[in-house]
Amino acid sequence: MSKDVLLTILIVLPFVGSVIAATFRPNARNSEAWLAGGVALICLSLTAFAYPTIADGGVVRTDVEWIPEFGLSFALRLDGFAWMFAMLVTGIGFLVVLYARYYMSPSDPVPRFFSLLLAFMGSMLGIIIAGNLIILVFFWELTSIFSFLLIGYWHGNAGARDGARMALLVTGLGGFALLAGVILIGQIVGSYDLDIVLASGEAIREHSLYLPALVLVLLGALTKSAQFPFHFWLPNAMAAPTPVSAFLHSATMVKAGVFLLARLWPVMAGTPEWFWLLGLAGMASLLFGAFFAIFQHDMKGLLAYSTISHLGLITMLLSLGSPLGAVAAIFHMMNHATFKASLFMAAGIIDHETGTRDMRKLGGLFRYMPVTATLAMVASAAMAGVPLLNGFLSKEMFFAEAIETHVHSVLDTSQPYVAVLASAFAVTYSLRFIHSVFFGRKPTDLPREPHEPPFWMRMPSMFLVLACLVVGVAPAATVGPYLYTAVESVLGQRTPKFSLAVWHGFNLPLIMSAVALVAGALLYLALKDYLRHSPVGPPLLRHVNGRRLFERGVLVPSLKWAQSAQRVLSTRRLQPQLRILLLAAFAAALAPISLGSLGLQWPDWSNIDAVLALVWLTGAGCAIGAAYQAKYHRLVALILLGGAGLSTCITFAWFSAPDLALTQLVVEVVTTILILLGLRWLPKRVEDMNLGPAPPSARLRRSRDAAIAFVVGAGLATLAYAAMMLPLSDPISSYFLERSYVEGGGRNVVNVILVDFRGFDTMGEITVLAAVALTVYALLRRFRPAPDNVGSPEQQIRQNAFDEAEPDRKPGDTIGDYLLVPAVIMQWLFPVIIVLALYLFLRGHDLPGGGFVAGVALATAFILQYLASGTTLVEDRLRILPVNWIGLSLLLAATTGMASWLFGYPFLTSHSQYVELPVIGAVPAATALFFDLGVFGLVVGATVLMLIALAHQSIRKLRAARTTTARTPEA
Amino acid sequence: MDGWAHHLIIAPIALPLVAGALLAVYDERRQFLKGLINLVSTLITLYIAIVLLQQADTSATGVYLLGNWPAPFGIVLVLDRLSAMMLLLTAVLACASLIFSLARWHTAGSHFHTLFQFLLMGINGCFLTGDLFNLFVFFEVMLASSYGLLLHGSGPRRVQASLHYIAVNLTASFFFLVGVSLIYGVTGTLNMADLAVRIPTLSIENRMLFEAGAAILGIAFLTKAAMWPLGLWLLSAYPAAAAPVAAIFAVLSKVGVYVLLRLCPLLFGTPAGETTGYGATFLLVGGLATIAFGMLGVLASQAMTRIASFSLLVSSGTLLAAVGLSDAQITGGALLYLVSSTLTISAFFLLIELIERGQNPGADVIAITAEALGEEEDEEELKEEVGTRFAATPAVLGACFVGCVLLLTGLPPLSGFVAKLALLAALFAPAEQGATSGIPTANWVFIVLLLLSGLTALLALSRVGIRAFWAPIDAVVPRVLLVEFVPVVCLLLLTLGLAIKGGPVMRYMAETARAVHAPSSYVDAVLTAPRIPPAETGR
Amino acid sequence: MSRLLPYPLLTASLLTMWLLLNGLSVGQIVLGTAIAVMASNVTAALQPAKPRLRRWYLLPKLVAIVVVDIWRSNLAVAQLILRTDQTRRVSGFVIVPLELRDPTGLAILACIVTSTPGTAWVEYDSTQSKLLLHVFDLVDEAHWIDLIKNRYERLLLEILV
Amino acid sequence: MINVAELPAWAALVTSLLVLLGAGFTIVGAIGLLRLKTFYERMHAPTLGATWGTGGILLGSIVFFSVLQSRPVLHEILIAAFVTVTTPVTLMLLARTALYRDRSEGSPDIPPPVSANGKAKAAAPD
Amino acid sequence: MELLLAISIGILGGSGVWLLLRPRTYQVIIGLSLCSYAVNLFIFSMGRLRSGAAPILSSRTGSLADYADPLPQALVLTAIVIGFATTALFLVVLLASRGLTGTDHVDGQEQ
Amino acid sequence: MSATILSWSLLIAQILLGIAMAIACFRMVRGPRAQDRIVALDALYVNAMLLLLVFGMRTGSTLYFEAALVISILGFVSTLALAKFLMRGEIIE
Ligand code: NA
Ligand code: NA
Repeated sequence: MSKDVLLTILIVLPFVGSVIAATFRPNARNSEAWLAGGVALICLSLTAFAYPTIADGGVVRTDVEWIPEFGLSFALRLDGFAWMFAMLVTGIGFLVVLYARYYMSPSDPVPRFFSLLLAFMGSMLGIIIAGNLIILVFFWELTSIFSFLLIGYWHGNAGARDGARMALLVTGLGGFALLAGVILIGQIVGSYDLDIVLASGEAIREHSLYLPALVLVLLGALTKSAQFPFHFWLPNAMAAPTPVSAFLHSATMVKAGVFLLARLWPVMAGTPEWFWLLGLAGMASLLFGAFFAIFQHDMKGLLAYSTISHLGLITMLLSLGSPLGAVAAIFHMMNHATFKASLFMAAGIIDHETGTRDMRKLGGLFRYMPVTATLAMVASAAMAGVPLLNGFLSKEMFFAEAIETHVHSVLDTSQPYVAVLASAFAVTYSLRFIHSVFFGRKPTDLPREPHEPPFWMRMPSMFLVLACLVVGVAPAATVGPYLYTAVESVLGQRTPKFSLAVWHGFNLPLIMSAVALVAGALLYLALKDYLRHSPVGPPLLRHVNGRRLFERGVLVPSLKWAQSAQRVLSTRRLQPQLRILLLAAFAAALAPISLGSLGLQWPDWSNIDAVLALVWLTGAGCAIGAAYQAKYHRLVALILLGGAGLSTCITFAWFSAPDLALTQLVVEVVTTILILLGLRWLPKRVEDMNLGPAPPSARLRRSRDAAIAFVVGAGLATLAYAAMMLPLSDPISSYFLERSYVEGGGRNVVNVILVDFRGFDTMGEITVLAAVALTVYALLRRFRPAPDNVGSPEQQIRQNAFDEAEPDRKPGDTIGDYLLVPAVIMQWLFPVIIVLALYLFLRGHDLPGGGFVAGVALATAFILQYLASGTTLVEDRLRILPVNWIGLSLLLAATTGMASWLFGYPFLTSHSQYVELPVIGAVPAATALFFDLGVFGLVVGATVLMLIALAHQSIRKLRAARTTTARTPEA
Repeated sequence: MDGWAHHLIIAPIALPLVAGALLAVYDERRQFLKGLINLVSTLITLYIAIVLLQQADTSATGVYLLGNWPAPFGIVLVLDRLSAMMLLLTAVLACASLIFSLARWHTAGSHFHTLFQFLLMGINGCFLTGDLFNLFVFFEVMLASSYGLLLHGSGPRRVQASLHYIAVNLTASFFFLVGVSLIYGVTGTLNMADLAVRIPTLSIENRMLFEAGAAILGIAFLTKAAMWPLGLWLLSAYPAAAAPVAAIFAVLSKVGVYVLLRLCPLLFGTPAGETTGYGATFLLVGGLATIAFGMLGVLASQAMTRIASFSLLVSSGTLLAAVGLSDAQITGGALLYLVSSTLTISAFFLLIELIERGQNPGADVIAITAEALGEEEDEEELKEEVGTRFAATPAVLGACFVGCVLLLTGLPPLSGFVAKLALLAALFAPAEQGATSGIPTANWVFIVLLLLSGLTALLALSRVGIRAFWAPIDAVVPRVLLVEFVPVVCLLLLTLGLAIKGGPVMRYMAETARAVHAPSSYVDAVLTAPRIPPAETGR
Repeated sequence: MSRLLPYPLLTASLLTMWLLLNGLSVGQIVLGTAIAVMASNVTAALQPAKPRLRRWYLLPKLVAIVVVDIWRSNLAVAQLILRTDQTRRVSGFVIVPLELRDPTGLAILACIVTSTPGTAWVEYDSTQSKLLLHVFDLVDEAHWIDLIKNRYERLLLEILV
Repeated sequence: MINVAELPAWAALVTSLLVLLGAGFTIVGAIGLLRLKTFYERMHAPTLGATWGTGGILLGSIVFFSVLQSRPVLHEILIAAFVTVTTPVTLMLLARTALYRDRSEGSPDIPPPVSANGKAKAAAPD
Repeated sequence: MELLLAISIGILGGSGVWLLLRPRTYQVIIGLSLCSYAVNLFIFSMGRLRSGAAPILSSRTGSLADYADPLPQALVLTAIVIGFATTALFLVVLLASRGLTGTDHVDGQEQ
Repeated sequence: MSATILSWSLLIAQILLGIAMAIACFRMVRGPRAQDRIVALDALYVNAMLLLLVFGMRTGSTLYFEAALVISILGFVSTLALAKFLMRGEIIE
């Protein structure tokens, strides 16, 4: 098997396993474990198999092109450092799977668990063997997501939900920052490829964008590794199932941060920025993590703070910028993973067997589970840095580096003291972990009777403890070469000489260790009794609760503040929205005009036609009157609107647009009827005469709106005037005048534009009409009148009451007499208007008229009959089926357009010629006429449909009573 | 392009028109037939869109002279990579939301299918047309059908939202008309390519008026593109819409962006003389403000539909800011982001309905039928309690939700990550090669907002997601039909496909962006398109 | 024939209208006839009351009388309007009992009365067949009743049925 | 205005006269609308414009275009016919409406319903 | 003449805008109608003003010297139709809103 | 001479009609009752129609005839509907 295929398999296998795992039955614990364990074991073996290649500084690479536009390839790369991590991940992964088989209860939905665990393992492997920074970030983000899902595995528990969310948000923030940082690095270097990046340390450190890149990358790394001040998510993540903690919070998830720091160490370390940022974060994490760990009562809480502390140690080592520091950091990554995973497993076993993890309740468990106790004790000792265990070795290296001077500063000077203090704390919490659980009083009120777990559940922990022991006793012989390979792949030429010996002589680090051990033990003795009953958290800093801080500092404000900001910045009310829109348009129009003068010349007053001025006196009076009256006198406003429309119509005629005048007129009529049909359903509004002067706020609002209305109106007028005063050079319309008759076959150029030159616009326009009519119909089918509009209008009630009261009259006589004469005239006008409509339609191509006007006219003829005789009577006699008019007319128009395809011409190409008919002679025939027929029919259908659908609302109750099956307007 | 293939350009407009007209003729009682016609038409549109995309990618700009009148006199349709891409995006969303609606929504009111086809016609027309006034007409076709679809299902909330939506859009349409006519009144043309040619020759007075017209027009587009504070209408309209309607509406706000993306380089590109780069700063600032506002809104929202709507604002803001930066590389990234975010939000709107159906089973249905039943005996009712309770339903819903979260936050492995990456990479890249000035402040602000918007989405979505999936103790397994899952899953898979096929996709986007920013080939293609020799007329 | 031409007079009028609008030519006659026939057939669906013209030749006489009366009323009312002193004139309502009951006849009468300046058709009661008239310059009630009944109604009764 | 010069003098004078006559009646009607005191009086005023006001202008138009185009241009007759038929419809409906509204408000000087007898008059104003 | 028309456009537009900003739906619909008159006249005015030169050809071809610009007229026709349609729609929606919410306030509730 | 007379007459006629329109507008704005306004609107329609006819003569064009024709036959529909609304509170029953 070639080595690059190996990498692909390594990355793909866990995800494939994950998908398969998800499909198992909910209670398939064994097969899930077999699958997951198998996958982990295969990955472990594959990694091990690659060792010969990377042993002497070699690198295994595979490259699949992904997005060459950004120089992005799916590159995988395995070197010594990555190999070490991959071994840790797959090895501990395998052990965790084994452990989880026994840990998970049969009632847990295990497919989700193992599926997510495998996916997480794959993502972690991805980070480790990514050969491209973007790919690294890619998997980095995936670990955040899967860790979220794993922490929240028992989502019935609120703590799990909150913990998962916190972890996701904090690591997510880091991930976003890291992405930005990595892209920045990519821009500096010109490539995201890890090999190229690692070779460009100089360029990166000296670039002006180094600091932003560094800050962004550190944000990513520190959040992931739960370093101060982003550490608070880790203790809350302990709500995860213990196997998850054992895996994620010892060997993988949190290690990703320090892994990245080590990975980028050669290119980014060594600058003061690096030293200070990382050093401070590391030192704070180291010290406070250890201190807080002492005062935790939850075993996993203690381990979590211990993890923060140990990762702080690693961070601090990396911050130094010295090669030996890096060596110690890498060594401690390995050691911490082993003992911490084992300790988590022990905590899980105790939880599993006793039902609690609270160290205040536990005690004396040694006699129930001596093997587990022994294992935990050894691992704790490694955590405390007791000689002959692996933790001791890396801690000694740390002490040695701490006393070394790197950068002259307070930080550097304080390092040895802090290191000893933190180590003492570590001794204290390790002692507490062991002593309070396994020794002392026998517990009384445990949920379960404790006993040893099954062998295979103990086995993973046993294996890890054995590793701690073996490494601690004979480091050089066991882990030495692998560590060297890892270190060399990171440091390259700068790899220092280091010796992995248990005994380095009687030196300062040894003294520091001894002091820490003694001081830690003494501290524990002093605190022992206090801790048995104290509340959670250290005495003074008890209220410095990361979770509470996060909730009060991030979650609550994010909601509250955002809500109030959002309220200020937006509105659900219509008027402000329209105000903004109008002002925006005004400002937009003003912006360019303010740049210079428009060259407006003073108008020539003699040019004004007195007649048109009178017409517009009328129009303006009507418009302003309508604006004034629309609130209390709706009908008056409507009447005045008619006046304004009429002035508009005359203006069109005046300035050579007879078609527009016609159209404006017929639309005017139909609009009036439409609004009148609607008026019936609006609430009565009576001007309250007793209302005093309007309140100041209302007056202010009105003045503001009046000002907006004024400026918008004035702006519109100015634009219109300015444009009219400028000459229009060479507009495309001269083409239409030239070709309208010759090629379009019509003298009415406007009509030829509508049905031919720009027939496509008309096609869209009638579609609008169709869509609106159908919408109106659909909406009115569900129409529900307001309660005060349900009954007949007041007038009808009074008139019917009068008819009722009179002996010789019957109800309906008043309306009957009222319409007796008009109805006759209106009926006879029906055919007249039909003829008029056809006249307007047929002449449209050559003279004013056309499909639209004709259509509205015909629709008016129908409406007139409804007005004269009422809905019931008309619909008993006429079948109009307006929806069919709409559909078929639209089809006709479209078909006319498509017919030109048959002759090889584009859509809507028209053809016109004179047809010789017997007797009648030459008749102009243009295909555009068919198109116009479609327009005509559609307009009839749409107008009638809208008006009738509205009219039908009045007779709904009646109809419902009769339970007729007739369908609304088609009836 | 000869023979019938040449007419393919107009098919995305003509086909929905014919289908819509046909659908209007059939009675409401023939829902199955109507659904079938609609589905067939939409699938064919999808197929045509794919063919057109290939055509646009391989051959020169396609120009279709309607009525065989030459540009700039007649109306032209123009197919280039950008329009082809938008057509395909629309067709995909249409298929998804239509299939989704066939489970139950299409019977919630009359004429759903007709309006749906008209909406497609309107959107496609907006993407294809090369004429400013024709653009207005198609805007109106799109809007008119969208009014109907927004009202689909009726009910107080939809009606109220529609009232605002219509009022705002009518006002914006006025601006559109004023802008277009002013531009005609100054330049004497409506053809976009012809405008590009005429603008550099304008006199100073004319140019000022032209700019005023363009600015007013811009307000109309920005209202449609939902730039803050012009886009507040979206926040009440979209959450009120029925799920499949909201899903297809996801592309509506992109029409405004599309138009700006098309017109800005065309009218204010480098050869435009004094007007070069007009309004770009405004777009940039407005876009950034929109991101910030959308971000706040996402953070402040408790309801998923509102989160989706605010995400749409974030998406619009991002695109507007990208347009404002007028840089080909950024545009390339923005195009990918456009596609990705639109697919995402569409899928999210569909998904939300399924999720909420589980939280409050039947409530929605009851609300709708109550409206219906309050009135008439001949109202159609929604088929109540549609669907089967699959055991895997919660798991699939959860997985889809996670997918949406990944996309909205820009997390891997879906296309949201790639899109964000593309944008960030372009923003970090120094605009001028060899420039020592580093990254401009605007880019930094943009970058920060981009990252923060992902984070706020994560914050908000994790909140609602946990509440929806993890918190409820007695959650009911919602009744969901397979046809409702299929579109959501397909849309999400599509985003995965976009990520996996990132290379070719990004190449297409980059080519598109290059062409958009160098519109001379567009202009040449339109203005030199030959008309087919007219036959002898009878005169 | 009556199925094709349910209202021959209407059809003829429509054809006249068509020709007035389009001018006289063979083609227009053919087209106009077709349209007029079509329009009157559509109208038939509405089932309007069919007026029976017995002495249709009296129609021109009626038209002549009306035109002249309107002319005279125009002058009279114009004078009244322009007169500076408006208080001298009294206007008021008059009730006119009618024998005419045919809706078409009533419609024609209403048009005549209302078109004539100075008189306005205000209210008609079908049960008692009474008309309420408003008169601009009401000097003598009987004069107006006489005018309506003898000058117009009688002629109309003669023409119709 | 291009064609006006081609018109023979007699026709020009006749047209002028007719048009001014029509416009005169119309403006008098308008003055009536302005000056008269009650609705029922004002209602009579526009009929001046609708009858001989329209008639004068239509006749003027017939003369003008018939002479100008040397052929009978009679389509104005249609307008006359339509106005004669449609204007009364509005006016009589409005008059009846006004009567109803005045009665229901109990305005003075308004005749009782034609058909009303004593009891109903007191009970319902209309 | 241009000034007169411009002022008219301004008055129509201003009245319409004032009504658009009012709280009652009916005011808004009247405002929309007035605005659409203003906008239609605005579009129309972009073809410049010509009296007695309707673009109806009396010979085979014509030119802008003899006829008014037909294009804005065609645009106005389209705009009138679309304006009519949207007015109708807005009316029905406001009626539905009034029916469902019980108020004719644009926001569906009294402020 | 006769041409001058004619064009002056036409102009005067138009001005008179314009004044008539303005008066009608005054009545529409002033009221006092809705019926007054509707009568005025009806008068306004008639005046507008006459104005168009005279305008046609002034420009020697018959193109405005249709607009006048349409006013004469359809203009009353809206005033009729307004009147019926006042009387019945509803225009189509
Ligand atoms: Na009775
Ligand atoms: Na009269």
